[in-house]
Amino acid sequence: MNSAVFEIGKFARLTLLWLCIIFGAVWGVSWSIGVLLPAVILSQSGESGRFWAQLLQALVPVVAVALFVPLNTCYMVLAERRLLALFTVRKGPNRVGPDGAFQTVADALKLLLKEEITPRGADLLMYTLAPVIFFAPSIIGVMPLLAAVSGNHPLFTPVNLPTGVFYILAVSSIPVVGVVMGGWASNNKYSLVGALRSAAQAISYEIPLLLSIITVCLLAGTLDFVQIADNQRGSLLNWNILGGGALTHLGIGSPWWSIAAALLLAACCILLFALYVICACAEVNRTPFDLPEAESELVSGFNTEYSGIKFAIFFLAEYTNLFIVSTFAAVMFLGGGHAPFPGLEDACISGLRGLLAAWFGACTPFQLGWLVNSLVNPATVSQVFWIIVKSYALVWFASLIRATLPRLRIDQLMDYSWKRLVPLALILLIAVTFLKELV
Amino acid sequence: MESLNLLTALAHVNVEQGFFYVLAAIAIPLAYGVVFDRNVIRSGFLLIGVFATIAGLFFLLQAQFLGLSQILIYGVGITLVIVIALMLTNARQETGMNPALPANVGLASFVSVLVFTTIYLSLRSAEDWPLKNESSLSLPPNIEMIGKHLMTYYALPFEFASILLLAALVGAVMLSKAEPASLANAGDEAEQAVDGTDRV
Amino acid sequence: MLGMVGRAAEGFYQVCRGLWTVFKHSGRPPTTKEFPDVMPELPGAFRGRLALAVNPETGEHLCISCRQCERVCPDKCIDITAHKSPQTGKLELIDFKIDHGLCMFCGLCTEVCPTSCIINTSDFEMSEYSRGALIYDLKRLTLSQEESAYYFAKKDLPPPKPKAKPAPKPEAAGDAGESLAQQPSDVSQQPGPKAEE
Amino acid sequence: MVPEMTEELRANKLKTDEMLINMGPQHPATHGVLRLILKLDGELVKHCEPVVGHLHRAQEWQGQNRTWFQYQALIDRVDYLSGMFTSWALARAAEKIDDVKVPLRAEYMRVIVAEMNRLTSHLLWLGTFGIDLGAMMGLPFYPFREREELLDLLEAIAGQRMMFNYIRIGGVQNEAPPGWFARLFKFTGSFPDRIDEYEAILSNNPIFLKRTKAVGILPRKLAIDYGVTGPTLRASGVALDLRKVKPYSVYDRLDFAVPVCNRDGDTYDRYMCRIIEMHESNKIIRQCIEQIPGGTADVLREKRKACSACGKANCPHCGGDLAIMVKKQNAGLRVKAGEGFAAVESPRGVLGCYIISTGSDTAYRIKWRNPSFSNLAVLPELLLDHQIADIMAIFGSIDVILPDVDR
Repeated sequence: MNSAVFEIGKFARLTLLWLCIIFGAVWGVSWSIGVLLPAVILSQSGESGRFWAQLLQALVPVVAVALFVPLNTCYMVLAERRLLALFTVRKGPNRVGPDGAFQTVADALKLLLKEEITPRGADLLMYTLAPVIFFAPSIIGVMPLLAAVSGNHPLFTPVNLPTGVFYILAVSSIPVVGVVMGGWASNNKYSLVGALRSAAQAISYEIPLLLSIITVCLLAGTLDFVQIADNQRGSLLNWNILGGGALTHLGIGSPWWSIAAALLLAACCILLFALYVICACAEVNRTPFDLPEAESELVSGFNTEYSGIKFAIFFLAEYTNLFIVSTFAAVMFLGGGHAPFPGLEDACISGLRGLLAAWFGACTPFQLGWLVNSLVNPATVSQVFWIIVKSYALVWFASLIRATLPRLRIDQLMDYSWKRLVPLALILLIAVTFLKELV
Repeated sequence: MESLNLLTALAHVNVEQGFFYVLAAIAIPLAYGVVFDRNVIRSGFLLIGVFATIAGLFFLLQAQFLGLSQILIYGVGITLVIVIALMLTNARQETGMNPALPANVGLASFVSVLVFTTIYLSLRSAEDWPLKNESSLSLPPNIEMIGKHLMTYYALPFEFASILLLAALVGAVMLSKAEPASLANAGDEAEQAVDGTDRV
Repeated sequence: MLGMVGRAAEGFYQVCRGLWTVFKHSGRPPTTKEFPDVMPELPGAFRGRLALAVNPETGEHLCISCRQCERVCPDKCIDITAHKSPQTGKLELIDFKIDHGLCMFCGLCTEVCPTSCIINTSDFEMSEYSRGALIYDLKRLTLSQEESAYYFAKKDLPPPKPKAKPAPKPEAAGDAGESLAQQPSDVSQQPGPKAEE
Repeated sequence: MVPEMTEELRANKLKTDEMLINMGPQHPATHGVLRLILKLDGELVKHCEPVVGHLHRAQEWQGQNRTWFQYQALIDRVDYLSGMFTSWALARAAEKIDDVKVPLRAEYMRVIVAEMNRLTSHLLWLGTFGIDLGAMMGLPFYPFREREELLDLLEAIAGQRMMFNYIRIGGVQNEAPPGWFARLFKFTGSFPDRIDEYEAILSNNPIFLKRTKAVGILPRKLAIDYGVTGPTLRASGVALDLRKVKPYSVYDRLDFAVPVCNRDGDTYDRYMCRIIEMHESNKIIRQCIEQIPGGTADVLREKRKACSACGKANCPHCGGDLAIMVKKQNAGLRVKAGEGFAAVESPRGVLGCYIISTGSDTAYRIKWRNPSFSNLAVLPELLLDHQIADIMAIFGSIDVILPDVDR
């Protein structure tokens, strides 16, 4: 028993280490090119440097994403492997670095150094383009999430689109083109079948996914990430998964139909969340729906022929997509960066503020205090913390699903989507619209 | 897109124009590729590229919703279906044939020139394209605007479009459900002509 | 409709049950054996690398060159060189070669060995860079006294008779000498079940 | 459902191109080196041709060129997941020709190790079946954990984990080491709970049910026509289990049930059959440990210490039962002239061995009846009009070991 606890402790330690690396690096870099460097430029060259300062600031989201995506993938792959090891009573990778913390870095390096093989008869242009097309959306898809994750921090406000939700949905539909392209271009029948499956799957699961997201948007009344997250401020009861505040409006004297409607709305929203999780799993090809690369049937599906850096890119994009989908769910359903209990968030913020004051407040001159303040904003830190907890919890849940469930067959998959999920999504859409008015 | 705005404001140069030419420079070769590539599936993929660049043009015009819909529906959904349909047909037979008979070429070029001229003339006739100045469209939350217009001013075309789509769906179902006997026979002959090739 | 909802609920419950069962396992100690750090506890019967034991007490070689193992080996991976000593007229072992690249570790040679000389040790890490290095000669095969004592104890073998060597030797040597003619019928003096002519 | 869809497609003459796919010999899910030439219509299998022989090692021919003693060591490799059974079939055939009466204790030992081996085989099958169905990570490891314990036990008694070379003509190779029976008994106590855990993950999982129910239906008559045996046959409703039908060894003294489904078996029935069989094997092992003459090895050792003259065949103190082999074997082992056939119920079905002996130290002719070969033969019939994904489910469910097919 002790050794099991020990293993869980190791996993927690790894997670902590990697989160520090990821967010430390991203935050440090974005702060230095978004705040520090512009400040230096402005103080040096005055008005003429304004253009460069603003250009640098505008570049912050890009750099942040470019840093975040590979680092995050490194952690996610490692976490998945360690978690799967935990679930399957093994130990997982524990050789490279402390407790195997840098196993994925080593793996990535290995993949980069491997020979790239182009199969004979492959369409070289398409074959090369496919990983790019697969990967690009996951990079640009992360961007609007940055604003939501950081609590609309000034540095990331430029990427907070008023149509953020729609943007992500549109962008997340692109990778399937890469899959079909790669599958067709690699001149391998397994790849081709995988690609065709992927296309069919993506097209069918996009519909219930869209419908479920639209329902949430209706509930929230906006397509803006930051606003959706802000609407769920307060407590657990305000989260969209429980009807977006329908339960909090109830008082002692509410009429019975209002109470019933609120409870029903909450139930509908929980179903909606389940629907979203299922469709998201299908959208990012996670286990019960990992038909495009069904290993036991199609060798490795659409990426059978890929090797080296191209395969690495597929891999990177797949995990980034998983992260996007999880964060999306955290923002849409699980209250974004807000704590589940009312007091908790304030406690977090004031605690952090006290800590900062204790460390830097007393002994620093004004300039340094300003820097620190702009570096660590307690509200932002708390926001980032909660949203990260939620999205990684969802990622871990995906690992649990992967450890348990077998794979559906393609016709069952389509059946399930068109005959079960789409009607359910439509019913929920109508139900939520009506119930929302009733409450 | 807002960051793009920011850059525009900063640079004091017409970035939009630059981007327009870049996108056009990508789109036109891709479009030529769609027409001239001998590999049908490949030209299908190129079509996706064309749609994507056109979506980029929409973004330049501050029509976010249109651009995103373009990607979502045309770029991915419809074209992918086309590509898959092409994959299921016998591509080798297509590439084996020689469509470039002089008569075909003449007819095709005649039709294309005709179509191009028509479109060009119709575009020319409108002297001022009031895209940038129409404030209602250039406002950032233009989805709301589009929704309102669709439900009020353009309600009738919207309904027509939906009926058309419905009809298309029903037609597709009917087509795949039962083929007339004559068509089925024609299909038989076509199959006999095709060798049993295993390469798609 | 109601049935469908019921089935969906049932399916959901079963999926959750499976997920919970898997999740429970995260609290169980891992079964991984970290091999190079933690050596496995191998049973006495384990058939690893072949080796020649010596008498744990006196240190003299136990092999009597009877060639039983050489004959029984299905892979023919054992090669014994012996000659008749001119002084005593007994067989003397010159070299004993086992090609471990060919050996399939069936353990038959250890079963037929009359003096428990050839044994399967618990050693299984024997990778080499060349096939030639897998051919072990007499020197590499012979165990030290301590190792022999360890394996005799571990495998629960009858301890070799210390100075009874001259007594069985003429008999065994004679047996081996005849068997050099490769007549299987010679060996059948230790008959299998109902061996008959 | 799939078949109706194809009917409809055929009736409507919707044209699609057929695709020829070579599944294997190097494919992650063909369990070795089977090659399936598949003609696909979309994802539907229209024609399937298994190509076997990639692993042919002339095991029958080798029997004619190796002495009996040597051949016993080789024959484990035919069905590498259940080596005990191939050894046992060979031993029984040879014993039949030779009129050897195997000591009772040895018979019990044989049943114990064979049932353990059946468990390891079924456990491995369960894990790989999970992989075939796409449960890539979780399920495969749990059965392997239990299999590991069993293999450790088998290693302790036989010396190796897969190539046991333990069951010999005339008995078994050696006595169990001290504490072995206690360990085994402890394992059998906790094992049913473990099986329940696998069932909690799979048996009622809606996805699993969808993937297996009404997939790959093997009608009773077809199964009999093709000579399918083992759990695959019993899942189709034929109660053929040599342990029950023609009890050999000591199976007639043991109380166990043979799971038989009373309908045309689908993939799920075959799965269920094996799961129940694991329970039954567990029961058999427990009974054997309780019934074994002379008691467990530790008890036996004490007895032998007390009785100084137990070298005799009929010792009055410890009884003749305690012998584990008729006679110590050696290179000159011979079998009487004659011919004989003996079969055992291996995890995959009826495993038979036919021997012609001329009385020398090698066999004149050896012929094996391998269950996997016959079971594989029915695969094309089962796969027809199923999807690519079902190939793996069906192929996994009939549990074929390729070396057993090719010998």
